[in-house]
Amino acid sequence: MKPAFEAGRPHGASKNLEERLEPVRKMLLPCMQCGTCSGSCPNAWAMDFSPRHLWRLLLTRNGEEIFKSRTFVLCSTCYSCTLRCPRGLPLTDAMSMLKQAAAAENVRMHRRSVGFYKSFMESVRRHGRVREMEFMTLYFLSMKNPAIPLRFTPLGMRLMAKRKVSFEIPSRGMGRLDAFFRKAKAVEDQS
Amino acid sequence: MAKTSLCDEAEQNLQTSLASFFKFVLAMEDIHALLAPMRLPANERVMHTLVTDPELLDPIDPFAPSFPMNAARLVSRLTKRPGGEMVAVVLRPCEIRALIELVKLKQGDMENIIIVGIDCPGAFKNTDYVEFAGENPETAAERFLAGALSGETKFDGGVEISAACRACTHPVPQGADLSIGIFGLDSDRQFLVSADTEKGKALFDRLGLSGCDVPDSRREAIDSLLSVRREFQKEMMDDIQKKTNTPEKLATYLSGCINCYNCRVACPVCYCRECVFVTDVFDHDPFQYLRWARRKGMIKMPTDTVFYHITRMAHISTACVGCGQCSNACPNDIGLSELFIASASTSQSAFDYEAGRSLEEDPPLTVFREDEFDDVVEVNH
Amino acid sequence: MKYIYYPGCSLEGTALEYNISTKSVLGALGVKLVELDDWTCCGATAAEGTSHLLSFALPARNIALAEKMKGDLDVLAPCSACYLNLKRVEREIVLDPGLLKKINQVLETEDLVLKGKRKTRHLLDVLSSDISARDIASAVVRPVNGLRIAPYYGCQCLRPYAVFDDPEKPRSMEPILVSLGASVYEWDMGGKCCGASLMSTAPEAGIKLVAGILDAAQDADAVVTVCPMCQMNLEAYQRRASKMRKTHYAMPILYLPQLMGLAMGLTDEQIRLDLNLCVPDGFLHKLPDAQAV
Amino acid sequence: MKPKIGRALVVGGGISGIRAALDLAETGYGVILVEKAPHLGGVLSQLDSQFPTNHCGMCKMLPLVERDAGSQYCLRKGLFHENIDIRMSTRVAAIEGEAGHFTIRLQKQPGFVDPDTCIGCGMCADVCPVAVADEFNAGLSRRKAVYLPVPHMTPNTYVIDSAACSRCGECVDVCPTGAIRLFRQGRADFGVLVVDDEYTVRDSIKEWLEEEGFFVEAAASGEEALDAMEKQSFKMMLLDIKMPGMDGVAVLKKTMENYPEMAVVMMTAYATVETAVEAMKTGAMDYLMKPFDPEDLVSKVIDVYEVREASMGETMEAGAVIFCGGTECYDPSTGKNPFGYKVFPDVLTGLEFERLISGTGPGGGELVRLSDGRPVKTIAWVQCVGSRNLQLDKDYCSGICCMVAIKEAMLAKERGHEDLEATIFYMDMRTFGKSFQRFRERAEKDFNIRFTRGCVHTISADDKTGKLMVTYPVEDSRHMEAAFDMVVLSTGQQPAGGVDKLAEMADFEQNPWGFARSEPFAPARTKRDGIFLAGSFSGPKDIAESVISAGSASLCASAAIHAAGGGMAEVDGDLPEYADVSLQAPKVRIALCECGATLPGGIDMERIAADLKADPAVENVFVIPRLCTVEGWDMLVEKTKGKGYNRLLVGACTPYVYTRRLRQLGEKVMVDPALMDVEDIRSPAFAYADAAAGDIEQAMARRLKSGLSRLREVDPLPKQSAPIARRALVIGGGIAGMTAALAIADHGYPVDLVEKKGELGGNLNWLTHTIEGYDVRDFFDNVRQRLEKHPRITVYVNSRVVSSFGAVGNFYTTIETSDAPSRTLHHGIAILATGGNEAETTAYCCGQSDAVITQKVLEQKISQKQIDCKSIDTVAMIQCVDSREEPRNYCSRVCCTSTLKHILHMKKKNPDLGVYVFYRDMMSYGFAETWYTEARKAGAIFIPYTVDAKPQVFVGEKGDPPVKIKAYEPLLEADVTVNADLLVLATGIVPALPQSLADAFGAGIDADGFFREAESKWRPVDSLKEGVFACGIALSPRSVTESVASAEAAAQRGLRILSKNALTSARVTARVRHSLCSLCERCIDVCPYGARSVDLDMQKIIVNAAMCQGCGNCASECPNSASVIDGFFDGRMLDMIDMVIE
Repeated sequence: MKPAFEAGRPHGASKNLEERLEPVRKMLLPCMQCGTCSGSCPNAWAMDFSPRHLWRLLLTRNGEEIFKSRTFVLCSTCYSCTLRCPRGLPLTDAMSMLKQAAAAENVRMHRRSVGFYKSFMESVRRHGRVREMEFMTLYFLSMKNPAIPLRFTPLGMRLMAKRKVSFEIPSRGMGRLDAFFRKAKAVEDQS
Repeated sequence: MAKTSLCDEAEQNLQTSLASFFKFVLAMEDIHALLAPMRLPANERVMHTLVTDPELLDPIDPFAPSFPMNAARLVSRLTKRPGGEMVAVVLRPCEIRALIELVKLKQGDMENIIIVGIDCPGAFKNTDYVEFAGENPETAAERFLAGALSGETKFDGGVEISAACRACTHPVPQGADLSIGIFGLDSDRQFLVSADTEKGKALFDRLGLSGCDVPDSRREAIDSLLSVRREFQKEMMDDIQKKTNTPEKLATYLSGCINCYNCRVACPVCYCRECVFVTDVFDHDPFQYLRWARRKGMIKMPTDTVFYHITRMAHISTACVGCGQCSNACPNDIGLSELFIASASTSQSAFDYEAGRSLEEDPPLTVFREDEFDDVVEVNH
Repeated sequence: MKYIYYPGCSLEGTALEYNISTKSVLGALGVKLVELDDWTCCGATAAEGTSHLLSFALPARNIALAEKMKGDLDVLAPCSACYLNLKRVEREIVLDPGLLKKINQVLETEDLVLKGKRKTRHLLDVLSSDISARDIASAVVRPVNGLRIAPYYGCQCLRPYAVFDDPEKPRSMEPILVSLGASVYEWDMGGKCCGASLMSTAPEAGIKLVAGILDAAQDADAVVTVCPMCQMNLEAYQRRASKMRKTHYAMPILYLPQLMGLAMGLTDEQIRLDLNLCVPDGFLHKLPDAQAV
Repeated sequence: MKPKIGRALVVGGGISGIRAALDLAETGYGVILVEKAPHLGGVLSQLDSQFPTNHCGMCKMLPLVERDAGSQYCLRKGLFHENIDIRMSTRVAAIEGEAGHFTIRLQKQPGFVDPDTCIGCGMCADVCPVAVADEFNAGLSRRKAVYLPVPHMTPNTYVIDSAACSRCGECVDVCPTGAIRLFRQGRADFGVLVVDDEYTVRDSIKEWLEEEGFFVEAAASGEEALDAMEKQSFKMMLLDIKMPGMDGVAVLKKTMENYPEMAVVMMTAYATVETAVEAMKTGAMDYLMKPFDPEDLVSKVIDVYEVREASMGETMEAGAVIFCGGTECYDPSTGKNPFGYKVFPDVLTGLEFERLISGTGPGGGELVRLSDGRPVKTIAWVQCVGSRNLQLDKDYCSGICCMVAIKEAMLAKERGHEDLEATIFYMDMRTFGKSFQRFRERAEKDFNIRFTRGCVHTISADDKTGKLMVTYPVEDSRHMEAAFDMVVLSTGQQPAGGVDKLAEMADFEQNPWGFARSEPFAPARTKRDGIFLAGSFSGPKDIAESVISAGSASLCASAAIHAAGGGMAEVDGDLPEYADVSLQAPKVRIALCECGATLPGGIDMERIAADLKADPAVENVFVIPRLCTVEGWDMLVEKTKGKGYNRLLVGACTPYVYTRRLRQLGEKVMVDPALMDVEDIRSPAFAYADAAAGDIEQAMARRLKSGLSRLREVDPLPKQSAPIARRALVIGGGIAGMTAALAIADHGYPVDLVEKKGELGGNLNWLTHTIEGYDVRDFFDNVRQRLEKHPRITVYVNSRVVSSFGAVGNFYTTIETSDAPSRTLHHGIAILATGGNEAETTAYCCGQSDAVITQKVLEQKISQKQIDCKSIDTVAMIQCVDSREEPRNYCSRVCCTSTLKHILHMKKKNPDLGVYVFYRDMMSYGFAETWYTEARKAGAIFIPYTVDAKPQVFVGEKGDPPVKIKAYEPLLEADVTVNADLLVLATGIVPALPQSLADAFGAGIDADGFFREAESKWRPVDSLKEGVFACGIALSPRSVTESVASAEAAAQRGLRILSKNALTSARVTARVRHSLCSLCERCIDVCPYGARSVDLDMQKIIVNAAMCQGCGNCASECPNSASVIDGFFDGRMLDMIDMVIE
């Protein structure tokens, strides 16, 4: 079998991603590989690596493998793992940090979820509050995949029928929270 | 591998042949005395005799069906404390086994003895032997072997080999340095000498005996004898079980006991210097007897008879070799050997122990094993 | 009793009926709500997926607004995602003063300062702790006797912060349901995940969770929930779940205040069952009014 | 006996408290043993079986010297020792003063049942209407408000649970001996004054309290109140603060001046709370806020009343204090409770499980599901519940749970359903103690217990089968679900509740994990001189460790008392001289207690008396109406003053109640208490309660006659004693030996210390720091200097023991010193402290390359600065090299901690250093777990391996990395390769105790070459042969601090003996009647204490009476009673049996 890693020489994902992984790795150092996270995760069955396996990859600096997997994308932030982790590790936060890293570095295979979150935030930036229909439209646009919108259409129609959402063409221009978002980015980049 | 030699002197009978052999043995420079059953000059009774002059060995008669006492006790006396001189002792298998038990109990020592074991076809009770020997004690052995080696147990005058002997499954000596074998041979003249221990083999060589193979007939004869004995032993034990399986039946069985303690004196493995039953423990106040009598309205005197036998059973059943001397000694003909052989068989098998089998096995009650008799002890359950 | 009301985006959109019924029921129970002026989105789960700081700054903005208001009022959030985001700020800034500093740097753009003096409360917390089942029972005029209701809590009002209920085996809704006359449907899915945004980002995974919950609720008359995301997932994807499992789910998924409104005799306009996507006739027939007819 | 010079206070009556108390008592100190619960024994009173024997064995702690001073029966039943004053249901309220001279204030909780009068008949519990959960059975069963705290205590007296008791008084009415006082009767004498200006308030309070039986007066103003107090005496006042005229505070001040004993409770409205708080500084006892609930107010008054009337404060002096407060079990129902404890009935804690399978448990020991009563066929144990849990702020390992779980699984296999399956889910199986690894393997191989590595995370119920579904990860990151009938949670240990308060009161510190903090290298010491720690109070410990720590603490306490001028007790003289009656025929006087009128009707004591008189040994019989009263006792004293008899038999109730009092009686009437006895005639009276009076009388007479037989045969000869050499020999000059030598010498006894090498110190010569960062060298220098200066210690270096003979009290040992003639030392005790060394190895290419070294070499290189951590990139470490598999199948306990120590050191020097540790189970027990976490936090990667698939090591050629390690990584399901600059091997410890040395002292050696203790749990530093002890690594692998503890414990064991001028044999010892003896020597074989030998010259069996413990093995082995136990002579035993079955 090919070694999973060879310690003592560089390996892992691109430098940027590795840098982004570092704080997550540091956060999870106390992990003792008990697997409570995997066992508590409602979506572990759909993941290519279990959460425990993912953390092990992270700790052994196998970043490349991590971003090749969909494990962190499948986190539905139910906090079961965080609740149960005997080491008290903020595992849901760690998953989010991986999502953030993927978003920041635009990792291609995760563009669906990244696109989803980004579209949502875009809507928030523009209006202060999310407009669900606008956000969905942005999301479909970001995916550039005509197959995806179809999946939402019947539901969208039903919601519109109940007047719960209204169809809006996304508008460009100054957003309600532009300054807020810019500042957040600036502060975040600083540290 | 044992060394074996067949002694077969055409002109001599077994008796004379044996006498010559033992004279030869006693003539050895490093053997200073011989203890063996001999016909006594006065009345020709066969008793163990300590001989230092080889010329006096003619009346040696180890195969006489007489078993007045278990000679292990005699060997104990000879070896309990250092004696310095080497004695050859002629013993029946049950005597050897009793001796081994006594040595384990520090009541004897093997260092200065050469054990010469003999094949044992059995013996009569003391009174029966006197009857059988009658006017011709010198031919008693010959007459006896003629029948016994062909499987007879009953003899002229209605005398019978003792029950203990008939139930004995150790007719061939174990643990002897030299063994004299007669099973499966021409009993008129032949006997087989074999050496099983280092000590025995050295003597064997110095005696200049020539080697030979053990004849097949011997193995067959022993096997057939054993199968008869085992069957009898089983019947005997079943019978005793039926007769004594309740406290009441046991009391009835032992009701003839008069506290003479002959059985314990005769018993080779009852080694206490003084029996607890003759100490102050059982020296009751007169008030006590009356109190007992009052409690039940009557009480058999002497008291403590069943207790005595049960205590003896508890003390010696792991060491009992089944020699039958207890029955032999009982003035009131209580079948003690049957009872003791049966109880010994049970207790020895419970500890996976066999009295007299080996010097290496510690007496079961001196060995503590945490995991034994869990079901009886029920520790912590 | 008085609270600062933070409805959150969903309650203005897909969860409109939750918004309406919450206000009506609390009103009927004598609770005053003051809606937070100029509130903005809490960031939902999306902010976390993109920017760590934003995921704190967005909810913090709303808390800072609330801090400007008079009185010592708690912030009431009916939406579990909003609740958690606000709660997180409340808890984390205590542990990490550096974070508070950064948040306040961002809040400067809005002329706001976060002090961390407000407590955020979930609607269910307020209903079960402040109001209590006893008071609710006394407001019930048309008990929904005979209805077997499966209480569904979702994740974010329970975890990671165990504030008012057992995060593994929640029970806080049960006394309320009983006070309404309903019987509690025994199941152990009340605190399990509905899939949340996986329904959008990885529907093949999310739909299994939805179907699992619907399966477990099979013998209940309705599922009651306190989270817009859960409600949406369980309600809107029943068709797809049916297709996947080759079955036909038709389970009404009501917001808790909707069921309360029914029992308390509120009007249709105050409850807006018509906004729910799935309220089968069979369920309506079991309601006390229908029984009376 | 002379009053004891020194006295110590032991706080906590669990195993370590009992051990510490006994150690001190045996050494001759007085001990006050205080326990807050109503019974002794701590958690062990609930646990029947202990690993590794799976039996109890607590009795092995019973005193071995001066045995007659204490009880000699099951310690779980109770503890008696002349020198120990036991105070149950008592707390320590204050400790003032300094080491050697502490003033202690004790507070005893109200006792409603008089333990001296209660006869444990249980009639009170039968009528008690209140039932609550029984803590003895871990809540699995119910008990009454009046109850037996532990069913197997002796004497077993009832107590009342004050919180549960409704004070209905039913029990008071039925108690046959009038032992119960609810203090209701006294309420009418307890005057309460209610002072309030509002009529309705004072009137309603008056009414409520009068209903409860109190005497109440009301006053409308302060002036009225003061008047009332002049006229009448009150015990308590309820005083309103805000009153016109003289206000409450003014009244309080006046009252405190004139009646300082008055209990004043202020009554206040919300607005004046602050005043009320102020008032408490003036002397008010408490305050109540208006409006109040009548129940609160009434119970407050009852509390005050009961505390005043029934509880007693007491002030005592003590030279030292030992805290042995133990721990608490983590309660898994608190917090997030992911295992559904108390949700699913079949999820139990370990303690509950042990109660369930106990014969005294709720179901009589039957192993059934609590949910439906069906038999249990599958059980899972879940480890680390409430331990090793950062989320619960428990970053420590409880240390004992792994072994406890294995034991429980074995018990389940033994006692449960025949095809019961047991599975233990664990992360690291911490078998770090002596023999633990083999115990685990026995569980696996002989008991077929399954060990599954994996942390259980979810337990749910399957409604159809009623089973519990347990979900856990398997190593290749898949998840398995398995069904079990029962799940046992191995709950961890946590600091006992109230540690913080005790710490504040006694001024000791707590460590970061909340336990009491001990000083570096001094595990029993706190920062306050004279205050010591024992048992798990300072951190989780198993029994053996607790016993050792108790020994260590008692040593320290003894030293503190000694240093402050309190000497070791001298027990000479002053004993009452009783007349020698050995030549007189037994004449027994009998006293019969009629037990008031409570015996079943128709029993005629005179008839029994007449029956007894028929025995010629009976001198006289008289009847006493009620012995438990003062009058009754006086009557007994009166009636036993006359001459004409030489033995006394008392027929009364529970005999244990009287043991102590008989001694007093003996001194008064000058009859040796050893010739007195009490026979319980009350139990038969009730056992046969339905029978005819005549039959009951006979049953009582039978008991008395049996007692009569016993007494008649008592040997009246005085005890023998033999002088001893009050000097110690310590073999081995490592830290253990040095500590032991100092400890003994500090008590004034000379010590000879023999070291085979040319210098002292042993392993301290190369150790530099502990993992905590304490400096070993400073410590070593300190000890060495003290030792070398000590006037009572003689050090022999380059010396060895050639031979030794003798027995406790008098050993003669010959030692040989290089370049000097050999000499023989005469000493009373011997301590073997021969230590051990790091094992050598050739495994994993060790010796083939400089890049492969052992942990010891690494430590040396680090301390000699031969390693530059910054110049290397990667370090690999392999644990358990040649260890924990045959032939060296034991854990060396210290290696994992040293590994962690070195990792942290190197990571500190070079945070980027890659560290890879290949391990089987990380044995970071106790607080070392924190360092394990720290090592992970520092970035070390831990990779588990199994014995079947050990890592492969390749030593590099030129150009290659110096050493390459290949291994399988189970979590990544792949092989990994570590290219390292350095590979460090943890090879473990091998002992250095030569067989010949052990043989010379009659000590045993175990399969691995370590000292064989008399009993691994209860006598961990003793040899079976009295007077020979061991400590340090000679016992088993241990750290420096642990070695210190064991050395102090061994010294303490030795001091018990050295503190005596002579060793007095106990009354119950073996003797040989030489005239009967056949010299078969079977008795020598069966004597477990090596107390027998054969004198070949004299042809006699010799018994060393000081070593003999009177166990009776020899007597039962001896066929003709040549060997007898004094006091248990055959004739007497037969006679007693005979009397009982009459």
